[in-house]
Formats: sequence, C-alpha cells, structure tokens
Amino acid sequence: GNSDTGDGSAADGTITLGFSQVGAESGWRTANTTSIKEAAAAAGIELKFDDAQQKQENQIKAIRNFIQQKVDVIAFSPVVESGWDTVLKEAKDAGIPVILTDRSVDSADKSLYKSFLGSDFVKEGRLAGEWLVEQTKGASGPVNIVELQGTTGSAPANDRKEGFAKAIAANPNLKIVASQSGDFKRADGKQVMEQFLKANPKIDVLFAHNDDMGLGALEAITAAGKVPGKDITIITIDAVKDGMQALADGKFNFIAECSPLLGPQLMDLAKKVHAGEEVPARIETEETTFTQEQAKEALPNRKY
Amino acid sequence: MSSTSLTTGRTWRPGVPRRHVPVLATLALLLVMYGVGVSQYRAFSNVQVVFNVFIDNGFLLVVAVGMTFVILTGGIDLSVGSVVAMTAMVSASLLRVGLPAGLVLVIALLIGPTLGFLMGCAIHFFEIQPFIATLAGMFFARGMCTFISDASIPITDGFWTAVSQERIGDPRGNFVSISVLIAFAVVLVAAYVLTYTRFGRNVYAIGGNPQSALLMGLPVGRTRIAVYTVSGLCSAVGGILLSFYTLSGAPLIAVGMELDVIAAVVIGGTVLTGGSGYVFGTVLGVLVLGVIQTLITFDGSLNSWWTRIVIGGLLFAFILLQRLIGIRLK
Amino acid sequence: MTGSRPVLTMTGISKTFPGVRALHDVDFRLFPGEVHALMGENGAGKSTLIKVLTGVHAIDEGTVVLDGERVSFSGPMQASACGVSTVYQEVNLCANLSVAENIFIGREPRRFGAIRWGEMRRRARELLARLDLDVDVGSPLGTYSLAVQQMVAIARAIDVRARVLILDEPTSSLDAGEVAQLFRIMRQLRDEGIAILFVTHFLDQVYDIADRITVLRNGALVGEYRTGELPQLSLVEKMIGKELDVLERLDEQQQRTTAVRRDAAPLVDASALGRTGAVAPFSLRIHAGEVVGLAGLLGSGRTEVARLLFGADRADHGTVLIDGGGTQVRHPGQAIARGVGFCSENRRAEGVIPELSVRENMILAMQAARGWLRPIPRRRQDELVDRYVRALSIRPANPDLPVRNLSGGNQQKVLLARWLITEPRLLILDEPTRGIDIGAKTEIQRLVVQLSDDGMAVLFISAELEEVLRLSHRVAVMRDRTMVAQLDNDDTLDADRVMRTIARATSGGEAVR
Amino acid sequence: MNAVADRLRPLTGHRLFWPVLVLVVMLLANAVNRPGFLAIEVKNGHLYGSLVDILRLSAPLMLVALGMTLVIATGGIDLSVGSLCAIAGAIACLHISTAPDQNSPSTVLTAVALAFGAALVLGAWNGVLVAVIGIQPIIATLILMVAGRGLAQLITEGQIITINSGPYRAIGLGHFLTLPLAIFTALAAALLIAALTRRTALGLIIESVGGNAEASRLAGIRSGRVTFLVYVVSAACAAIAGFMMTANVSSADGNAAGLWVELDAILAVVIGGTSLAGGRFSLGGTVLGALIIQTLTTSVYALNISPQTALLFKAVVVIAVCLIQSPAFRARFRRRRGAPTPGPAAARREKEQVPA
Ligand SMILES: Nc1ncnc2c1ncn2[C@@H]1O[C@H](COP(=O)(O)OP(=O)(O)OP(=O)(O)O)[C@@H](O)[C@H]1O
Ligand SMILES: Nc1ncnc2c1ncn2[C@@H]1O[C@H](COP(=O)(O)OP(=O)(O)OP(=O)(O)O)[C@@H](O)[C@H]1O
Ligand SMILES: [Mg+2]
Ligand SMILES: [Mg+2]
Repeated sequence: GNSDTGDGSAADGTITLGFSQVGAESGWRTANTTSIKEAAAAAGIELKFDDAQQKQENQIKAIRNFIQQKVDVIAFSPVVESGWDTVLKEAKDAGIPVILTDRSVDSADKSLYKSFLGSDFVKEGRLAGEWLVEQTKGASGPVNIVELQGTTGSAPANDRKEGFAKAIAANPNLKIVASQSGDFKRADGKQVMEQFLKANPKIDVLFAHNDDMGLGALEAITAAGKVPGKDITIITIDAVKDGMQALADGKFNFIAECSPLLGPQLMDLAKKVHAGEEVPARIETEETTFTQEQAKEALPNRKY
Repeated sequence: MSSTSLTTGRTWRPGVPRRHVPVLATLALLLVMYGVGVSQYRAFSNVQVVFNVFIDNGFLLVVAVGMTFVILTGGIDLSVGSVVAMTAMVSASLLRVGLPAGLVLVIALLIGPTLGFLMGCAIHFFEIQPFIATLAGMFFARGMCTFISDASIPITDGFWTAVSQERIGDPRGNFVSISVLIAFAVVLVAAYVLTYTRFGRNVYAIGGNPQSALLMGLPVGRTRIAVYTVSGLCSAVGGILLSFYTLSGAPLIAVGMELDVIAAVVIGGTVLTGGSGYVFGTVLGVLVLGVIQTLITFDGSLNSWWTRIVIGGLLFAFILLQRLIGIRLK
Repeated sequence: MTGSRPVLTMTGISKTFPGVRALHDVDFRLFPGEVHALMGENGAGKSTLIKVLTGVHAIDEGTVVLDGERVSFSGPMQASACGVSTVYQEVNLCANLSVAENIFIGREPRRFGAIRWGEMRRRARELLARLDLDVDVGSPLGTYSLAVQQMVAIARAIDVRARVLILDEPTSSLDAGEVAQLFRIMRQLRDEGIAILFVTHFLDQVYDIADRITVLRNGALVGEYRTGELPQLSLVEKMIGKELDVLERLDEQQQRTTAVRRDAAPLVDASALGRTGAVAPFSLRIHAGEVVGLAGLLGSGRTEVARLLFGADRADHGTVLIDGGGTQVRHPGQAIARGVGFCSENRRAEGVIPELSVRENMILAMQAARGWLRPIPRRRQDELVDRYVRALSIRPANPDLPVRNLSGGNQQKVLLARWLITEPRLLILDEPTRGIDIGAKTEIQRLVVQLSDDGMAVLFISAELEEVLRLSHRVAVMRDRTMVAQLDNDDTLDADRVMRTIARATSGGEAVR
Repeated sequence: MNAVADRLRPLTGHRLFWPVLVLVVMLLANAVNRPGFLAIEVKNGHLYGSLVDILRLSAPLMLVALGMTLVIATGGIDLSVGSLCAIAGAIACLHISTAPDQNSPSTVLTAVALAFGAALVLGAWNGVLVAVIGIQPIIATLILMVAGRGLAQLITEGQIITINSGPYRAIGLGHFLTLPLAIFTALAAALLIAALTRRTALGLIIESVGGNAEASRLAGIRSGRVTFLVYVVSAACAAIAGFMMTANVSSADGNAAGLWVELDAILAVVIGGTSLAGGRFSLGGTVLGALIIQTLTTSVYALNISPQTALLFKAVVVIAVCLIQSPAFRARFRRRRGAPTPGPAAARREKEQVPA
C-alpha cells in the first residue's frame, strides 16, 4: 500500500497544497477548515491538511514535512506573527511558494511568501469602534464600555483591541471601564461579564472580541435582570451563525464580520502562484458588517 | 560453619540485563514505527526526515532531559513549558532593547535555574508538594511572558539569525541545525552526570527511597534543590533553542509543553515514582512523539479531531506493546 | 579499656514526640574498643536515642560530646562525616540501586570525579566476601531477601573507618551462621579500637559479644552495667521492671510431641506446589492444630514457600487444597477467605500501611475479607483492637496513632494482631518474633502454642532454630529452594540434627513427604 | 496572649483550619476592594450576588476534584477529566439538539443517561489501563486526555452545538430553594461520595491501597478492583461536571469545555490537604480547595486585574496559600518571631524527621 503521497507534482498536473491550520479551537476555525477542504476538492487540488493544535512548533514541523514531501504550494495560518524566517527560507530554497492565510507574519523579508490572504483584525476592531462612535454621537454623558478580550497574547485579541481603542478615541465620552480576557470562550465570557455587572453599576456598551464571548455574556446580562441589546449595547466580531441569530433577535446590536470562507480564494491563489503568475501581496477577504436589520436579511443564506 | 557459604547462590540468566529491557523494547518499537512510515509514504525514507525530527524536537529533548532528573527523584516539574516561553520572551525583549547577544544569553540562562532553585527550596524547606510548587512556578513564568509583552517579539539580532539559519550538513543537502548539536551535547552531559557522578547517583537513591537516602547520609536536600535547578537550566537552554528555532519570543508559545515532556520521559521508561530510568530512554521517548507527529503530517488526510484521536491511539498502541514486551521478557 | 576516655558521652537527653515522651534525661557513654549493648523493651527508646545522636531527630534537651567536643549533628550526613557510622533499624537502603552502590553510595571510588564502576563492584565483592555473602553485586538490591539486604547494610557501615559504629537490631533477620560471621567482624573492629553500639533483643547474643550493657525502660535510663556483672535474669528484670516467671519458661525446652491427630484429613494439602525460579515443587500437609516449622538458611526459600501457600505469588505447578476445597489460590483474598493468614517478614514493604492508624492497620485484613460494603461497626472495632492491644501489650496503647509513629517491635505486634483478628485456621508466620522484645516474644510463643491447642494450624518460620524446635510439631527443612526433609519433632530431634539435614545433600531415611 | 493561643490551639490544629482561613481572607480582600462584594440580593426570586456566583461556578470543579481525590488517594492521577467533561457535554447536547422537542424531560433524561454511560465506559477504559495492564496512571489517562478531546470534537464536528432546552439548562442554571441547583448537585455528590467512602469501608480500603499497595494486597484487598473503581467514579463526576459546564452556556464546545480543568482539580485536591503520593484523603478539604480556586478566579475579574498580570497574581496567591498551609513554613516563621534564633543548625534539624 504505497500511497503516492510523495513527490506531489505528478505528470497529470494536479497541484498538491500543504495546508497547516492553527487548530480547531472555535466554530469559526472549523468553518475555515471546511471551506478550504471543500474548495480544494472542487478545484481538483490535492490537499495535505495538518492541524497544529495551536502550537507554532507544530506548524513549523508541518511545513518542514511539506517541504520533504515536495508539495507544490504551502499555505498556512500562522499561530503567531513572528518566528517564521528560518523555515520560510527553507521553503524558498526548496522552490516552494508560500501563501499566508488569515493572519500575517512580521518577516522583514517580504520575498519569503507570495501573498497574504485574510482579514484585517485591526480593521475589524476599528469598524466596531466606528459604528459605536456613530451611534453615540448625540450622547452627552459618558458612555461606559466593558471589553471582553480574546486569549491574552493572541494576535486577534491584540489587534481588535488596538483598532477599537483607536476608533473610540474620537469621542472622549467613550470610556472603557473594564477589560478582561474571556479567552474567546462562551463560559469565560459569561463568568467575566457576571463580575463586570456586579462591579460596575452602569454599563452601556459591551464590546466582545468574538461572538462566543458575547453569547456567554448575553446570559450573564439576562440573569442580572437587564435586557441585552437595549440596556446594554452589544458589539461583537466574527458573525458566526449563533451570533447572527442573536443579532437578528435584537440581542446583539452590531457585528463586524470576520469571514472564514476563504477556501475558494485560496485555491485560486494557489493555482496562480503554481503557474508562476504574479499575485498581489495582500488580498483582503470580502467582509462586511451587520446591523440588526442586515442580519435578519442575511441570516437565511449564511453558510456557517 | 563458615567454611560453606551460608547463602544460596542465584542462578543468573545470561543475556540482556533486566533493567535494560524497557528501553530496548521502546527502541525496537520506535524502529517498527519508522519502518511503517517508510513503507507507507515514499518521501518518509529521506534522511532529512529523520534529521527534521531532531531539528524540530531539539528543544523538547533538552527540556525532557531536565525533566528526567526531576522525575528520577520522584518529583515533577510543571513549570518547564512556561520557563521555556519566558526565556524566549526575555531574550527577545532584551535583544530588542539592544543588549549584546552574549549578555542576553547569560541573563536568559540565569533566569530558569534561579526559578528552579526557588521552587526546589520551597519543595525542600517548606515541604510543598512538587506538583503545586511547580504549578505556581508555571503560572508565574507564564504570567511574566504576558507581563513582558502580550504580542510576539521578533528577533533580528545577527548572532541569533546566524545560529538559527546555519545548516550543518552533508553534500547531498541533508542538514541539521546547531540546536541539534547543542541538544546532543546536553544529552551526553546529562547521561554522564547521571551515571558517573555522585550527584547523579544521589538522584537515583532519592528516587528509590528518600528516607533511606537521608539515613544513608546522602545530601537529600541539596540534591533535591539541585534537580529542580537543573531542570530550570535545561528549560532555559530549551528556551534559547526555541528562540533560535522561531527567531522570536511569543507569550503563548510552548503552552502545554510540560505534558509532552512528561509523556516523553515516561514513554522512555522512566518511572514516575522515581528511582529508575535513563536519559537514553528519554531520547527515545522524544523521538516516539516526534515520529508520531511526522506520520500524521505525512498522511495529511486527517482533520483536526482525527489528528488527536490518532495521536492518542498511536500512543496507546505504543505503550501497550511496550508494556506487553516488558512483561514477557521479565 | 575502662581507663580510657569515652569516645561518646550523651548526658541528660530528652526527646518528646507529640503525645509521647520517648526519652527522658538519659545518659549514655561509649568507650573506644568496646561493644556496648543497648537493651530495653519495644518502645523503650533505643532507636530514638540513636536517631537523636545522629541528628535524624532534634534533641529537646541534653548534650552530646564526641571525642571531647560538643556536637549537634544536623543529620546523618554530618554524623557519618564525623565518624559515626550507623545501621538503622529496618533496612534503610535503596532497593532500586545495585548492591554495590548501596554499599558505596556517597563515597564511591572516583577518578577525576568520575565514579569507577568496576572498582566499586570489585570492592563490594571483597567486602561481602568478608561477610561470607556471595551475591551478584550488580543486581538491584530489591531482588534479594531481607537478610541479604541486612547484610549489605552492615557491609556499608563497617566499610567506613568509623570511630563509632552503631548497629540497631542488625541481627533480627539473620540466621545463626550470619550472626557468627557478623560477630567475628565486630570483634575484629573492636580490637582495632572502634566503639560499637549494638541493639538486639537476643539475650544470648548480648552475652556473647557485649562488654557493657545500658538498659532503658520507658524512655528513662535504668543503668549501665558490665556484662559479666549482670546475670541474664536481672537484665530481664531491669528491662521489664518487674520479676517475671516468664524467664523460667524461656529455658524450659518445650518439646512438642506429636499430639496432633494426623489421621484426620489435613487442613492444608499442597501437592507438588512450585514456582520456577523460586521454589522447586514440594508437597506439604498441615493438620488442624499442628505447628509446622520451616528451617533453612538465609535465602533457602522459606519465604517463598509461605508466599505460594498464601497465593501471594502464583504457583506455576501443583495444587493447594485448603480444607478440601479449591485447587488454586490465585490471590491472597482467596486464601484469606479460606481461613489462611500470612504475616510477612518484610514489615515495612509488605506489612504496615504507615499513614493509617493502629486501629485501621489491625482491622484491615478482616475488613478486606468482609468486603467494603460491610464495614466493621465501631463498637466491634474497639473491642477487637482493645483486646489485642492489651494481649500483645502494644505501646503506646493509643489505637488512633499513625502506625508509623510506633517503634519497630510494636509495629510487628500490630501486624500480628491484624491476622489474629481474622481468626484464621492456618496462620503463616514469617519471622513473627523479629525485633520483638523478650517479654513479648515469650507472649507470642505462648500464643502460638495456645492457638494450636485450640485447633489452629500454624506454619512457623524463624531464623532462630531453637524457637522453631520449641514450637513445632514437625519441621520442614529447606535447602537451595527445595524442601529436602520433613522431620517429626520427637525426642530425637534437636538443633544439631536439623543443621546436619540442612548441610547434607540428602539425609538418610528422611524422605520428603 | 498565650492563653488565647492555647484556647485557639484545637481550632488552629484542625486539618481544615488553614484552607478556611485562606478562603476567608480572600473574600475579605474582595470585600475591602468593593464593599458590595459580599452583598446578596433577591432577583427574580433567586439569591443573586458574587458569593452565589462563586458557589455555582465552583460546582463543576468541585465535582471533578471529588473524583480526582479518590484517584489521587490510590496514588494515581487522572488527566483525562477535562476531555471527559467535553465528551459528556457533547453527547448530551448532540442528542438534545437532534431531538424534535428539546424541552421534553424525557429527551434530556435520555441524553444525560447516554452521555453518562459513555463516560462510565471511558472511565472503565482508564481503569483497565491502570489496574489491569499496569500502565502508569499519568500516561494511561494522558491517552484519553489527548484522544478524548478529539472524540468530543468528532461528536460536535468541531462546531459549537447550541441547544435550547429548559430542562437541560436547569442542570447548570436552575434554582432550588432560591439557590442554584448546581450547588446542590455538587453537594449531593460530595455527600454521596463521603457516605460511600466513610460509611462503608471503601475509604479505608482506598487509603490503604494508596498507602502501600503491596501490603494491601497481602492483607487480602483486591487493589486492582479498587483502582478500577476510582477511575470510573472520577469519570462519572467529570461527566456530571460536563453537563453543568455545557448547561451553563447552553452549548457544547468540544474544544473548550473543561479545558485545563484537570490542573485546577489537582490543585484543589492538594490545597485541600490530600497528598499526591496517595494515602489519606480529605473530601472536605477538596471542597474547600475548589472554592478557593473559584474565589481566586472570580477575584481576578472582580479586582479587575489586567489579563496581562492575572497569571502573576494567581501564582502569588497559590504560593502564599501553599506556604501558609505548610507546617514547616509556619514552624519556621513562628520560631523567627518567637524565641531568639537558635541558629540555623537547629532550624535544619527540625524538619529531617523520619519514621521509626
Ligand atoms: N517519629 C515519631 N513520632 C512519634 N512517636 C515516635 C516517633 N518515633 C518513635 N516514637 C515513639 O517513641 C517511643 C520510642 O520508640 P523507639 O523506636 O525508640 O523504641 P525502641 O526502643 O527502638 O523499640 P523497638 O525495640 O521496638 O525498636 C515509642 O513509643 C514510639 O512510639
Ligand atoms: N544469597 C543469595 N543470593 C542471591 N539471592 C538471594 C540470596 N538469598 C536470598 N536471595 C533472594 O531473596 C529472595 C527471597 O528468598 P527467600 O525469601 O526464599 O529466603 P528465606 O528462606 O525466606 O530466607 P530469609 O527470609 O532468611 O532471607 C529470593 O528471591 C532469592 O532470589
Ligand atoms: Mg528500635
Ligand atoms: Mg524469609
């Protein structure tokens, strides 16, 4: 049973794509994985999928093994931004083009990868912040905001925090009164929100770095006898199905989308770089934002 | 009466000494596993695949060697993963500030042992259970990481990049990194220390029976503190190797590494209650984990959850076989 | 000898453990070139005196002067560095290390800091040869019997050129030959001017080797005597604190004739029972009310026989029928259910559960037999525990103390009580009198006789041949892991004949039954 | 002064005195920071406040830790509990989510029974590996820790299964006598385990196996059976904890549910005074330990300690708790404050005690 998984570029011209995924830490991530797998099958690309279980070490190992297997294109969603130079150089030396998805790397040497396809976390935070600034334009008194951060030290958490903070700096009335990590999890989001509600008598806005934490917080708010979406304005990021549902139900107020469906775009890119075509160094995923009304419209045909 | 020996001699079975059986069983199984890989995936037989296992697990190996000392005394050190991360973070942040590489190396290599020493003291003088003392150490070191910076810090220092990208290899293009050589050096030194120095033998004695060791007049306290210091030092070296490997310090790197390390040590035949095991076994343990992972990447058809299930399954098959062979040969 | 200055003087030593005053104002002197016996009942404070001397426990009050200098050791390490070499009660070695290492660890021969393994093994072999012990010094100590381990501990202690050598019950698990060998070496060391502190419960050994005796009772000093000036009888009186008729019975050679009805079906019938590598197949029948002694040298396989009968090890051939039922005992639980009890020789590794209280240790076997669903009611526990604490005079008589805080001898009594409580039909006693003081020992011997009179069968293993002969109806002799003979204990049987049987290849006429 | 100390001796000498003290101090620190912390009010007919939160949130941890206590008492360790929580939660939620009527009690009952059964099977698997095959507990349970997470995700297909089932929700959020139901569940489990171990001889047998396995075997105890049993009990506890965790947020997340709960549980057990070496165990101590850990987590949020320093804070508290609990530390501290220093040699000696 010697499966022909070695030297990928067979004569028939099928492309072998080695893809190293961060992990399966959230529904978003799983949707991302599914999208890539389906797109690969549809595009007739042989996919070598590896799950790094949120460890950079594992991703580096996987990339090394892809190089050994002489895949045609390597793509990966970096767990962290820095630390890729060595292994990317090895890929370059082996003549294998690399595409980044979802998160970028901070290499000074931009020739190490062909393109970066993904969302802009800072922008997501900024969009959320800008919407809030717009909504509170008329407010005279201070607006108290609590923030549920993602996993401390992770790129999306850092960037969304930064983007949001920059955007709300426009209005001095907007004040973040408490900010804690909810680890991107529902249970933690709920637990943190419970304490926020007890410690801060007046909370006007909740900004959660992802839908899941927002959904957890929702429960805490209801349990505290407040009405989510009315007493407390809730802004989140991601737009997964449950989040969109909450938005459509009027429990959330605004979601900045972070789309996981970049499979088709990735396959296009892979074909192009394999064919040696020039590709743009930065491709943003098509993303939008949702208000409650937009959510009601969009909900029926959301894929995830 | 004293003319005849009063004791009955034991019949001695020739062959492999019994205490080497577990290690040899592990080695044999490892080879079988590699064989399976080669037969299944064509590129698996490349020499570089083997080298990559070493390149990718060099830091794990160094840390596991330190853990071997601790486990041999019957203790455990949960702080290793965090100390690795902290060392990398500290190096990266100091380099960013512009300190010279040599000085950074020295500072980075001092932090781990110091923390280890403190944990050892807490364990020895205040009789705090190792699990707890080192768990607190783990929280502390990880806390330091995010305290230093909550984003990853790239390393651009010349020395670091040079070491990181140096390839020592044969003409056919197969190569290893400097880290691998360092890891091998650490393994050799550790093996020597454990077999040929008093400190090493005291480690085994304490693992066998700490009370007896005390009554035999061995420096139990000193040795116990020393093993945690050694483990701290190995973690620090591991952290430096990791920073060579990734050329950065990231607050969330090496999360859960302590479990991998403990697993490697135990798979290598070291008994968790202490007193028996070898550094060589630990090397095998690390390789087992490395090869399992390589097999999975080569397969490349597993999705995320099947990856975990298969890792667990392979681990189970391996340990079961190891155990059965061990029983049979005994 | 008496003219010289003492090498060690302890004055006014007191030591209190939570709830127990182990030592109270004890004085002790040790002269160079003497063997000094420290005597006392179980729990009198002998081991504690040794442990406060070497710094294992802190001294509450009192001073220690070694060689004219006041010392206060921080621990055994410092003590041995200052020339006080100690063999503690119970084997305190590391079972996972090799025999050679156990002897030399801490002072291994080295070159450039590297341990010279070959040299170490060579020296270990030499040293053990002096003790007449021929073992593979490279194998782990744990694979050897307790007696071998004890000899290794002694070897470790005598190899250091110490000024003071302390031996806490070193002979408890040795047989006569080993003891003779040890004494030869002790005399040799004494003649070299080394001061030896020796603890034992064997009076004969004391009179054999000791020059001087210090007696402790209940943690207090009774007095210091020259051996020649203290008759055995008064020594015992001083230890026990009252005159005892026990002593007469000690001397009385209680020959036990074959009063047992052997025509009835045997209680235990082992046929061709054996285990490769441990004991050659043997057949043994024990009737109700019969005491069978097992004689043999160190490592001859006595313990292994006991373990096979009890199911502690699984036999790979043969069968055991207990009361006609069952063919194989696969687990101790089964043996216990059929009325067998086994009191292991290795108290520390296989006997007590140190964390648990005296009470819990005592009722453990009975509880295991009843199953966890039927706990023994508290009242019944108290009853049982009280009875045996009194019967075996276990001290301190507080059943809620962790058993690890008891003195060695008292721990042994707790174990014995554990089995007596189960009221077994066959009780296997492997060295039950080890480390037990003279009073309690007689008590136990009397108990064995009484139990067998009441119909209990007993398999009795002891390194003391006299004891075996005194109690047994029949003596099975082991050699080289083979049961070579079973001798009826009639008028013709004496220690000499048993020894000869042990030594000779096959003794004429006495076939293996 | 001395008289007071003497009067307090029986109190301070109690096993659970120091953990209780730690808990009280932590609560007081919170109350000082925010006087409302200890306040309890009635909302919707239920008691509402941080104290109630702590109790409710500590319930799953308490359950897991109770099972863990028994495992640790036999000298083992169970790393797989986190994964077991996730699996149990996932199975239950999956079953409910596919049912036509999520609110029917029978659906919820079957779901819970199914998941519970699966957890028992997995616990038995652990038990077999440790007790029958003789694999070291940490590795034996590591297998399920790794593979179990995968299984949980396999069940949820990597998604978060959201359910909308009143009865199931009640497991985590329901109320009984104005207090969260979860508290009563945990308490009932604690009492049940206490009764099981202390009213029967099971506790004694577990302690003796943990204290000296060989001696226990020779005393006729089937130590294998006991070892097997504790892993099954541990899995059962983890399963119930898994129901609570998932019910708490009405969704099952194969990846996140019960992540790292094993470490917290072990910490709780040890803070409660049970030694990892096996032997004596204290269920009361474990319950307190779980409360302490949850209070610590809640404090981080309530004191609004920044996430960047939260772990440092946790480390400091854990160290402090352990030091206060350590008799050796207290002895040293007392000596330093009390009598003039008797020199370092004396200080050293005190602790090198060995059993006779
Ligand atoms: N670590 C300890 N903690 C509490 N009590 C102890 C401890 N060690 C010894 N004891 C108590 O001190 C007393 C003296 O014990 P010690 O071991 O010195 O007796 P011994 O004379 O050696 O007896 P044996 O002949 O049985 O060995 C006993 O009552 C014992 O219970
Ligand atoms: N002189 C020796 N050389 C090698 N092994 C020995 C020796 N003596 C005992 N052993 C080992 O010790 C173990 C125990 O032997 P066993 O218990 O049968 O001895 P025993 O007759 O009970 O004598 P004792 O209890 O006095 O040691 C055996 O496994 C045997 O291998
Ligand atoms: Mg004693
Ligand atoms: Mg024996």
